[in-house]
Amino acid sequence: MAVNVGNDQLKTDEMIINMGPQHPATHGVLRLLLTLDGEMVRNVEPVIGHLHRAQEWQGQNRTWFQYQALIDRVDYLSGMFTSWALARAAEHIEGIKISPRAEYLRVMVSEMNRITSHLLWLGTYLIDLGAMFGFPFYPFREREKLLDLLEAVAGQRMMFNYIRIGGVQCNPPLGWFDKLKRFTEEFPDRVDEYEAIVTENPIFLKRTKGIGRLSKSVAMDYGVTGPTLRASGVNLDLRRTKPYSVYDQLKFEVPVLEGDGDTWARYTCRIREMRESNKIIKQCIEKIPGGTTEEIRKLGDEANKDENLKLMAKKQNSGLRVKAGEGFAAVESPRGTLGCYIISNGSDKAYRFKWRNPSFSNLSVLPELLVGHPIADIMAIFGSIDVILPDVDR
Amino acid sequence: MTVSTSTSNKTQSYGVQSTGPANIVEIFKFMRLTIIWLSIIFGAVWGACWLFGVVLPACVEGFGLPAEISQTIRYFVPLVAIMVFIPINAMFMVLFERRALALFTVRKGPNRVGPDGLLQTAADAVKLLLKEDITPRGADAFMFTLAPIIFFAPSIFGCIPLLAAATGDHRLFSIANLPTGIFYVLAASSIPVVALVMAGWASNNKYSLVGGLRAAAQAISYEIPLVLSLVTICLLAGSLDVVEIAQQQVGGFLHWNILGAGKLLAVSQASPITFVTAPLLAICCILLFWLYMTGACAEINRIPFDLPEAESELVSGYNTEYSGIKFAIFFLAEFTNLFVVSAIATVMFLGGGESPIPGFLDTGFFVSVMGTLNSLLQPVPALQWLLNSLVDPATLSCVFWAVTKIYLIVFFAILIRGTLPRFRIDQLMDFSWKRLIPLVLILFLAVAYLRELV
Amino acid sequence: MFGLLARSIESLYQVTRGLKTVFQHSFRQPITKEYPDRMPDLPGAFRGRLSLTVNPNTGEHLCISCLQCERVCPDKCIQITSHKSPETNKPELIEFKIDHGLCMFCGLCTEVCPTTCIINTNDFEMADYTRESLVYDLKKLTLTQEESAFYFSKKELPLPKPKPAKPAAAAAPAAAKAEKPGQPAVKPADTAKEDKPKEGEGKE
Amino acid sequence: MSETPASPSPANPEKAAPPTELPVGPYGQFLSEHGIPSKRLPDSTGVETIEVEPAQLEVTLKRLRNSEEIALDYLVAVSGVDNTDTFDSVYHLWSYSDPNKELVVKVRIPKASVAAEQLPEVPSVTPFWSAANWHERESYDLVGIRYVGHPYLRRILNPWDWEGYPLRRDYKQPVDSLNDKNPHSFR
Repeated sequence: MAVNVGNDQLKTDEMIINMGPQHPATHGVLRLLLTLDGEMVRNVEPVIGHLHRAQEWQGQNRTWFQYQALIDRVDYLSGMFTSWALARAAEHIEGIKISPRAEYLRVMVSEMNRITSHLLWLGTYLIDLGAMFGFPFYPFREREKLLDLLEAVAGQRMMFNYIRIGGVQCNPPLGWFDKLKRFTEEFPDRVDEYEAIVTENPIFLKRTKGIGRLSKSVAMDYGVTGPTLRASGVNLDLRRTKPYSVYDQLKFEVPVLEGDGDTWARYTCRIREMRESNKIIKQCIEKIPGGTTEEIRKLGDEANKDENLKLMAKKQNSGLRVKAGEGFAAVESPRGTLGCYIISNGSDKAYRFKWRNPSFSNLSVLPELLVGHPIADIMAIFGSIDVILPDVDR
Repeated sequence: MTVSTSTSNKTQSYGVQSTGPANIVEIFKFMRLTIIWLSIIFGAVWGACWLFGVVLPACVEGFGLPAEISQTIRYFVPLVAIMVFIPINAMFMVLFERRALALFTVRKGPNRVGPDGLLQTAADAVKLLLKEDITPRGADAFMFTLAPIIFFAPSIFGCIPLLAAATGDHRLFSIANLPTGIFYVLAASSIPVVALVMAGWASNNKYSLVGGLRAAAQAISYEIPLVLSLVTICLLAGSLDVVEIAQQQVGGFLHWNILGAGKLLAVSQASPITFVTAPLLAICCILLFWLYMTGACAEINRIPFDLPEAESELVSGYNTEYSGIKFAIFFLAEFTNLFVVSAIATVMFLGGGESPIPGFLDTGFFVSVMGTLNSLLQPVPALQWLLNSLVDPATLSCVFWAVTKIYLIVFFAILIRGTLPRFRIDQLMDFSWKRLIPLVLILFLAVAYLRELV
Repeated sequence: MFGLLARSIESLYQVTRGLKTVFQHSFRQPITKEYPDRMPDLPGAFRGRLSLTVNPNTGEHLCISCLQCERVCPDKCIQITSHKSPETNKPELIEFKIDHGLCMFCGLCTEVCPTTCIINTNDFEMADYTRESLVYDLKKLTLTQEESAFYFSKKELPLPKPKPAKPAAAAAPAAAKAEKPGQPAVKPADTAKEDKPKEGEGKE
Repeated sequence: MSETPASPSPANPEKAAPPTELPVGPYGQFLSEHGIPSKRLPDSTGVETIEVEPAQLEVTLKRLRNSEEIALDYLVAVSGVDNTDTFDSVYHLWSYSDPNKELVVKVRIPKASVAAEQLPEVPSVTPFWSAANWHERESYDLVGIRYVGHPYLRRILNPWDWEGYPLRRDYKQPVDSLNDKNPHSFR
């Protein structure tokens, strides 16, 4: 909703403000070159690259085995997805088939990671809107529990290095499935609590309803993906439309909101997605071949022989090579289509990497959304498209 | 350094934390901390006032100096009380706020400095005072220094008349009572906005400038409903004297202005119209209280109206460039302002220092406590004299209730701070000019009529 | 007018609901982890400081100087100095250095280690005043027998078989030598440093 | 060692493919029906890959995007590739409506045709497809392909005054960036 302040006769000078790269609400190091007329934004130019770490260059100069450990840093809030995109692209070229257990484990940890990412977004978004002191702690509390679980399986809280080319690294430790199950049971109640505080709050509605409308056509023109796109009414969720892994065996809905595509729609879309992810994890716990780690332990050596339970399709070592060829594979990360384009020449290093990061494409639509809004809405809109700056800058 | 392995980690527990029983321990600690701090604050203030208002004049007269001198000294007692009270109280309020927010956000809050974090904000204050005081290049140094002072000064002299009301017109403080006390307080409380604009402009920072201008716009808009709601209460009470308004509300919570100043009790068969008008008046007064709190929240820039310092938009608004002692003064004044508006609400709406239920912890109770203490101290006459000279049961009960109410309002403000997001500037203006001001004008007229009809 | 009233009441109700939810949280148990007072219980898979284990039963050093970890390390933060033992004709460890300032704790070295010698411990408190002191040498890296036993059980690693008697005897003096960072230990290190990049280039 | 630029790899990924002419795929068929010549390249893991001339790029993408039956309206990524003897600009096209449609369009500029101190030139698709905007800037920044007609072609990830194109095979890393301050570091 563009706010009309205005007496046209009143002549005012424009003011240029560099918002960021050091600003509490630019989520890291985005720099927005704003031209303001009073409080109204007249022009925006996003300046990115402050966090450029040459991830693609590093991929071309490290062996496959080494690079796997590095790519969790591309999008640090959803490291599982970057690993998964790389693994899928390489497996595509190599033609590896992953065992069902490994696929289920991948889906579980990724959905957990999706919830953590959305929870962090929820907390920081409310900070962006000014509810700084109470609410943001609640999502972080749940996120902490999930991160503890991810740490137990992968070894670290954010830099997982768990999904590998050819499978996953290891089985979860003992008791992990029970804890995850307990979490999935209590999590919907927690989401209800968030909604009780936020969703219908009149101030929140005023700040988000009708703000930052992103129409279907503009979103498609800019290649926007993820919840941001689905809130604008386009049904594009790779988990459903191009089912990969075992998503076609799981029951879940993809929330697609018809209508405005405003910030409130994006918020609702993410909240509903968290609930769906929770359902997916629940189903995975029931459906996973081989069952919990305890059951696998009971099987003993048989588990290693069974093709369905093998975690790694191929023995991994430092001399991992991928066939010559090129391939593009994408996964649905919390922010949208996370693609990885690989050209391999058969050596132990890739010839060319190209990451198709959802945040990169989503951020490019920002100037379209911001112009004509007051300063306060910059944060409401920018926060709602959920951009992770390392994901943009790589 | 030594290479230590954490072999002590015997248990392997990660993941879902247990949801234990209700959080009695933390709530108890919070209450204990509040009581200890409040005792310290009011002990210190009363001690200073006693020394200055009782002991010193007595000494002066003892030396045979004229009575005018001792009288003049007594005039300064309210000022001494305020000067002692404000810094300690602001320190406590910061801690109070942090601990309360910690409760709401399932944390423990500051609990390291001193027992249970009792001295955390004292340590913070020392740190702030020792920090380097920076004046940015290009800033107007004079204005930059003057702004925090102008911001802070009104909160000192503004709350002097409230002292008389909050202490039940104690003889040491009755000098501070003005016949037009509430207007004086309101006049004083509208000065700080000048300081905010000064701070914003003098900082040579665009964010600060926007913050300062926002502060001006917001303060002007919200002063109108704030003042009109108080004027309506003055109309209802028929007085501008805070002490008188407080004393009119004696006799339980039904007599408080928030419930129509006892008009609910005046319903009678004799005039059946009162069955309609008295509840209507009570509803009007509740709305007025809500209006006042809204306006006050905006006036002192608290969430959801903290636009002038909106952190996620304007970094920190007008105080972006401030550090060290100047920032400390801004910080101090902000919390003092919160205390002052809560005190005004208490005096104007919630019966000042009156007990909500007659006979519950009121003056009579404190008198009996004093009697017991007196009989206990019978063997030591010196102590007995000290006690009787120090403690006045009527004042004690008055202060006790006033402070309880004030801190309940502060607690509520903190709860709001922990829940609500922030308005946008144009919505804020809409809210004031299109909703609050018409409403308060309607209420003004309504109360003026209803008052006559009941 | 009526709609406005209804909306106002609805808004007030929603705000009150939010306030109530927030207030109810004050009766929940706090989730604060008082870290320095209470150490976190970390899972066995946690990737913390790198260390070298010894055989928990016999106390012999498990490193066989195969240089796998040095080769796989993406950050090149491991430096191994070894020489061929004249008696057994097998590589013998002289010095093992890890620059924890460069390490990114990816755990690749622990995966390739054939003898489960190098492991990620649960220790994460490595803050230090200089960068130099983040370079850990063999003495600092090697765990005691008890610590090794603890990690072997916690990480559920298979216990190593004791080596045949002869190399074990040879390893002991090497470890003893490494404990004194004297001149003789440094000189071979320098020569090895010059040799090493050639190997690396050859591989690439 | 990770700093040494990887030895200019001799193996072109396409070299392994059989040199025989590949049959025209469905998308190539569609394009030739509309009078746009295209050349089939070896599939990129099961996805049809075609090469078009730079001059034909704009009309190709417009046709693919706007036609009813093809509707490849989702430009996933634009990647610049420094191949052994060509500079490639690779367009990954998907469809919002039909998830099974995929196509990779490549534009290849032979290195021999690029003069010294000159950048290879590819027509920009940004004027009619905003999704390409930042991807083209990135490709220009890292690989050094000039997208002719781009409204705002300047460096995006690297600083504006950066020299060279980091993802080119002949790129030399400035020594400064390797300067680790710790003299005891192993680097």
